[in-house]
Amino acid sequence: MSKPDLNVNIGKMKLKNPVMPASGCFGYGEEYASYFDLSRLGAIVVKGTTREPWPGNLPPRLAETSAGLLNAIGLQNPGAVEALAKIRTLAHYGVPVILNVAGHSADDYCEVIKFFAEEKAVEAFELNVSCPNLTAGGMAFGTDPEIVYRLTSRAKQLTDKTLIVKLSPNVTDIAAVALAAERGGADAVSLINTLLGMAIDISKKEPVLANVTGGLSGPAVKPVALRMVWQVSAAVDIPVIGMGGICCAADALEFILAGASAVAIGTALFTNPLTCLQAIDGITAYLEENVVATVKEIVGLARKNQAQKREENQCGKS
Amino acid sequence: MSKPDLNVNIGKMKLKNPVMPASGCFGYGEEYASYFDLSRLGAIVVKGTTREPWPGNLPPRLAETSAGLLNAIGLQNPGAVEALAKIRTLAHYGVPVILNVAGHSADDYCEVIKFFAEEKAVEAFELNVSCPNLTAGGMAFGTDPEIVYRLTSRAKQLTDKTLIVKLSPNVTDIAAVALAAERGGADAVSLINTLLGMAIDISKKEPVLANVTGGLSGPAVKPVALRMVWQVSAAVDIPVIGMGGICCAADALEFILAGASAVAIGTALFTNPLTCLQAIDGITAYLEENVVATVKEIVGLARKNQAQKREENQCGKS
Amino acid sequence: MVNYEILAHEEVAADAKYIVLAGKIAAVPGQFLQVRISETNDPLLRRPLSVHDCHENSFSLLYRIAGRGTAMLAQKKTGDNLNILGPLGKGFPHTTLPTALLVAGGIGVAPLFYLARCLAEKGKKVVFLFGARQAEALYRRRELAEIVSELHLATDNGSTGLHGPVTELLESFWEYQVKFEIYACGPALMLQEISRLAAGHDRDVHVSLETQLACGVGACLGCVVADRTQPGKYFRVCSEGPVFNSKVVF
Amino acid sequence: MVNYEILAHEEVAADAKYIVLAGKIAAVPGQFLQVRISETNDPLLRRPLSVHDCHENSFSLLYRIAGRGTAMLAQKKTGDNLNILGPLGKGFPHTTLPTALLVAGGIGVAPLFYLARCLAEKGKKVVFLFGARQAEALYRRRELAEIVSELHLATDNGSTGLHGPVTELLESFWEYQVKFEIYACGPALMLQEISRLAAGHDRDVHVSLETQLACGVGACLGCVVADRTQPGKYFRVCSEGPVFNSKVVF
Ligand SMILES: Cc1cc2nc3c(=O)[nH]c(=O)nc-3n(C[C@H](O)[C@H](O)[C@H](O)COP(=O)(O)OP(=O)(O)OC[C@H]3O[C@@H](n4cnc5c(N)ncnc54)[C@H](O)[C@@H]3O)c2cc1C
Ligand SMILES: Cc1cc2nc3c(=O)[nH]c(=O)nc-3n(C[C@H](O)[C@H](O)[C@H](O)COP(=O)(O)OP(=O)(O)OC[C@H]3O[C@@H](n4cnc5c(N)ncnc54)[C@H](O)[C@@H]3O)c2cc1C
Ligand SMILES: Cc1cc2nc3c(=O)[nH]c(=O)nc-3n(C[C@H](O)[C@H](O)[C@H](O)COP(=O)(O)O)c2cc1C
Ligand SMILES: Cc1cc2nc3c(=O)[nH]c(=O)nc-3n(C[C@H](O)[C@H](O)[C@H](O)COP(=O)(O)O)c2cc1C
Ligand code: FES
Ligand code: FES
Repeated sequence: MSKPDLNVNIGKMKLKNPVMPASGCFGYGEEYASYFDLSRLGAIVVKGTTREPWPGNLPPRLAETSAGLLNAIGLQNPGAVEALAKIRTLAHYGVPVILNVAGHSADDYCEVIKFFAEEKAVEAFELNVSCPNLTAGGMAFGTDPEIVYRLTSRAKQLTDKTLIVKLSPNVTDIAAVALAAERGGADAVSLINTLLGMAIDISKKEPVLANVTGGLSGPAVKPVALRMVWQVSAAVDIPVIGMGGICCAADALEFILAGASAVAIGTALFTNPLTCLQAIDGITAYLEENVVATVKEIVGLARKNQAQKREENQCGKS
Repeated sequence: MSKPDLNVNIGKMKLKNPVMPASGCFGYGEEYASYFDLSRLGAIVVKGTTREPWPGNLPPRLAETSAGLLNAIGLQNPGAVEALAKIRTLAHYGVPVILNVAGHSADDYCEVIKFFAEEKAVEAFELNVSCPNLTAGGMAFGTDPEIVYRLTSRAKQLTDKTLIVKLSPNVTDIAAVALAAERGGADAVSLINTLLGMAIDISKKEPVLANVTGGLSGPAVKPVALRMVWQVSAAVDIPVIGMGGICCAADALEFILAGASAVAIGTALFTNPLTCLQAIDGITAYLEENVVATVKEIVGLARKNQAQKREENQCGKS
Repeated sequence: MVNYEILAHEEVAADAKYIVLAGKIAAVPGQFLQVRISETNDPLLRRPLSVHDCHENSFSLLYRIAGRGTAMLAQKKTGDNLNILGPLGKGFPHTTLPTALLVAGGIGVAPLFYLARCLAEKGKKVVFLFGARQAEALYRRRELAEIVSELHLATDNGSTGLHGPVTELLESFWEYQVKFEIYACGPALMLQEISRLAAGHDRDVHVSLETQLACGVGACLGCVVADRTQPGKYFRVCSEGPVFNSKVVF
Repeated sequence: MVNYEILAHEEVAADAKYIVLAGKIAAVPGQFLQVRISETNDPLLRRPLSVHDCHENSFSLLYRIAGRGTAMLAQKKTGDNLNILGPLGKGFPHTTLPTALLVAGGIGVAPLFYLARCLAEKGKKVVFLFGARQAEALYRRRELAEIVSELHLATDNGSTGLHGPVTELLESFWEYQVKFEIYACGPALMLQEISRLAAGHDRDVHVSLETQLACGVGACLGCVVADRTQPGKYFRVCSEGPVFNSKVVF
């Protein structure tokens, strides 16, 4: 048998495998370049980037929780000009670069897209409308489907590149937000960003994070992320990039079986920088064991099996 | 110094300490009675109870996750008549019993309240409008402030007992739902119920739970629960009962410092049935170490400290 | 909830270990213990393991390394403590009959070993049918041979005993003249098959079931199996079981 | 990411341990290692520990049991493996001066021990000021005494050396005739005080800082401290530090 085919398409991007690092956990690639061969990645997603440099939040910015991590980085980034220089150095890896786009307002996002629109080094934009450490009028940007729809449509008009909208899990109905992004012209949605959480230092009797609240990531959130990928992939027709707590190939496969066409790995990199590579190898091994020729065949397979089972049960009952 | 005073009031209830088991994790008390002296508890919260017996969901109903537990029990319970018999046997512990009330419709809830309204063995009702394993019109009951407001008002008219509304964390704005409950006449709110999650069995290629999705509880959810207690206790004037992942006194104290007047412990009991007692002892020790006379003094203390710090920073800046 | 010191911890096969703990527990055969694997929150839940044997001042467990929790358990060393909740659940029911037929599949031998010893000590004739994939998974069969009256083996690959499923060993016993009680523990499919065969001969079997547990004491309603005699009713495996009459669960 | 075998693991005080690992690492003094505590997801993050000493075929760590992670580390036994990422960060800068003053507070001795050895081996005069709450927390002071030119001790409770803070020991040195480099590691408040005193004499100090880390390699921007010379700018402790010039961080 020949090696399983791990190719997936996200919008106009052709990825040689469905595994990428998650935004904000991989900088602009430079820090992890000495740990493994970045050319093996399906894509590289860089840090949330704004037009001008952003300082980020006051420290402390991190708190460890049970199987999770709270962060309140506040989108510290060097701004579009310096980011571009860093991204250009990634070109020789031959891996599509996805630019995570951030801002305070719709105009902010559009500025970033305009800046990179003609830039070959960037293949796709991921609109981060879901950073829990920023607020727009009291509530995070990405919680209102209408705002997400409008921002996506505006962004779509500015670029022919692949447009991904990154969804917030801090909502009642994530499928509704995903549908709004799709309607606005998104080529894909990615989820989940972090869950809004906090921690309190009982000896100091105050919040651990200077920002009070932070975003929860890591294995703790995996069940919630997986449920949302399941819901969203049932609702939209565009591809879903799944993430939230993936630590190994088995976790990645749960997301793919739930309906994700590709996956991103964030927090797990901090414990094991090789997680992406191990996930790629593990997915390959799984496809071989299950005699499946292409990873595309198992995208959403758990849903199909579940639907079939339900039908059988229904028949049995009637 | 005399022993710290652990008394708290929730509506008309006077609790001798702020620690209780969480609904659904303690049955009707009988199973844990042989493990410790139930009379030491601040209150006993019994399983979600409906007017008629409910069978619950098909198994498998459980899946373990990283520092968390997914359950899809589906509110299996013996119905009001048998529940009452069980609750009466708890009377001799001299601990207030809180009845967790469940149903498919507003009428269902009202039926249960009417049934127990004159029953001395029950001191309070906790309206479980947040079970993620049940849906009313596609979306869980407790996600719509208006529905919560109406249900609370109706329930309030049926009983003089303390009325608690248990909130769902699967919402964009939990404070809005809490305010709706308060407006409807709730004496307290309790939170969080479980986060909607799922798990997939990659060898069977289907969801682990027969119900597909389940409710996530345990230490994994603590940061989210704590953040919601912080937000809700800032928004409402009624007491907040905090829960979600509490495993020890330090965890319980985080919730109290965030603004909870009392706390409930669920999943941790499965690993350590003595968690409630150890939390009571640990809170007592903490108050002694910090030379605080009553637990009431530290309710929301982290918020006060935080507000003060912010003010100082503001002054420094201007 | 008591800490017990590990007196011995031995490999019985590449994928299974036998652990002896210091202390006295009042367990009947078929009961289980909720074993805490880690003091951290991962894994969060205790792991249920059957009482494998009981002595004056010690007791033992036999477990297969099935996943992460049991793999971590396998790392524990002599002298370490194991935190245990139990004994829990209802054990195998007593029998007034002089003969008992015990059927184990693989690690299903764990609770049946203790049952065999207790029945033998009461002077019953214990016929033990033991099947597994291969000889290595006929865990502790030598120690078992010393306890029981008859030991019949079967393996899927024919490496020891009958080449075939343990259920084939059963066939000759339906014609048996004396009455006997049947107890079984093993994979769900094996139990189902035995129950089906037994039902064909109008017999029932005391089967010990495994489901995913959380509390282990009957409080959470997570571990249930359907009551086949009453639609919409469930049994809690942890507290109403783990031993059930095959007729009510299959 | 490499597994290193534990060759020795000793208590140096009730709350601190010293661990020797087999293997070669190319670390300069002041660099640290990200140590994996558990193979499970709790605790999730690695724990940063400084390189305490380096030999031909081994290296060592010295750590205080500060919480859950270090308490779990303390359970590891000789022969166990420790999974390590690193060496990471920038170490202490070299000095062209012939004399170095090293100031440690409690467990702050961890990275300064290796620095002291390297400086001594280069023929520098190493004056070591070591303060702690009580004598017991002057970890490995006997081994240190064999390396340095001068060792001055101070304890908060007066149980050994000067009765008072280590910063008091500093005072006499400002009048010193020869020029010297200053390196310090210890509690934040101590470092701040030393920096303040040094600034008063127009001197700067190379301080090694501790913050909560996640990635340890500069990718997550979680571990930052403010750059006092540029408002709104931050340094990453893990990759731009952990050693900084006191003037830019205090
Ligand atoms: C009452 C009872 C008594 C038991 N007695 C024994 C015994 O004496 N010896 C023994 O080796 N095993 C026994 N088991 C099974 C044992 O509890 C599981 O093998 C163990 O919990 C698996 O934990 P793990 O972390 O190693 O595997 P996990 O990583 O949790 O899971 C590995 C695999 O086992 C499955 N699994 C997890 N928990 C259970 C469970 N409770 N029951 C069945 N499958 C499960 C998972 O779905 C998965 O497929 C018993 C189970 C019950 C309910
Ligand atoms: C670059 C660097 C080098 C270090 N070198 C050493 C060393 O050689 N020896 C040594 O004993 N310690 C060293 N530390 C500190 C050590 O990393 C922490 O004590 C350890 O991570 C605490 O983990 P824990 O799980 O035991 O405690 P936790 O339970 O995580 O926390 C216990 C207490 O320590 C605090 N804490 C947690 N992590 C850190 C941290 N990274 N820095 C400061 N405080 C923290 C917590 O806020 C809490 O108050 C170093 C830290 C850094 C950043
Ligand atoms: C330290 C940190 C920084 C992050 N920064 C960003 C960011 O800049 N933009 C973004 O869209 N998501 C950001 N995220 C969210 C991650 O990309 C990812 O959605 C989330 O962490 C869940 O995945 P994980 O559990 O694998 O980490 C950040 C997460 C972490 C932990
Ligand atoms: C097995 C199980 C059953 C539950 N049943 C109920 C219930 O009947 N009614 C209810 O309001 N909450 C129920 N809950 C939610 C808990 O009361 C609690 O809100 C939640 O588990 C978070 O707390 P914990 O992390 O301490 O478990 C249940 C939780 C679990 C784990
Ligand atoms: S495991 Fe909780 S009822 Fe059986
Ligand atoms: S710990 Fe991630 S940047 Fe320093």
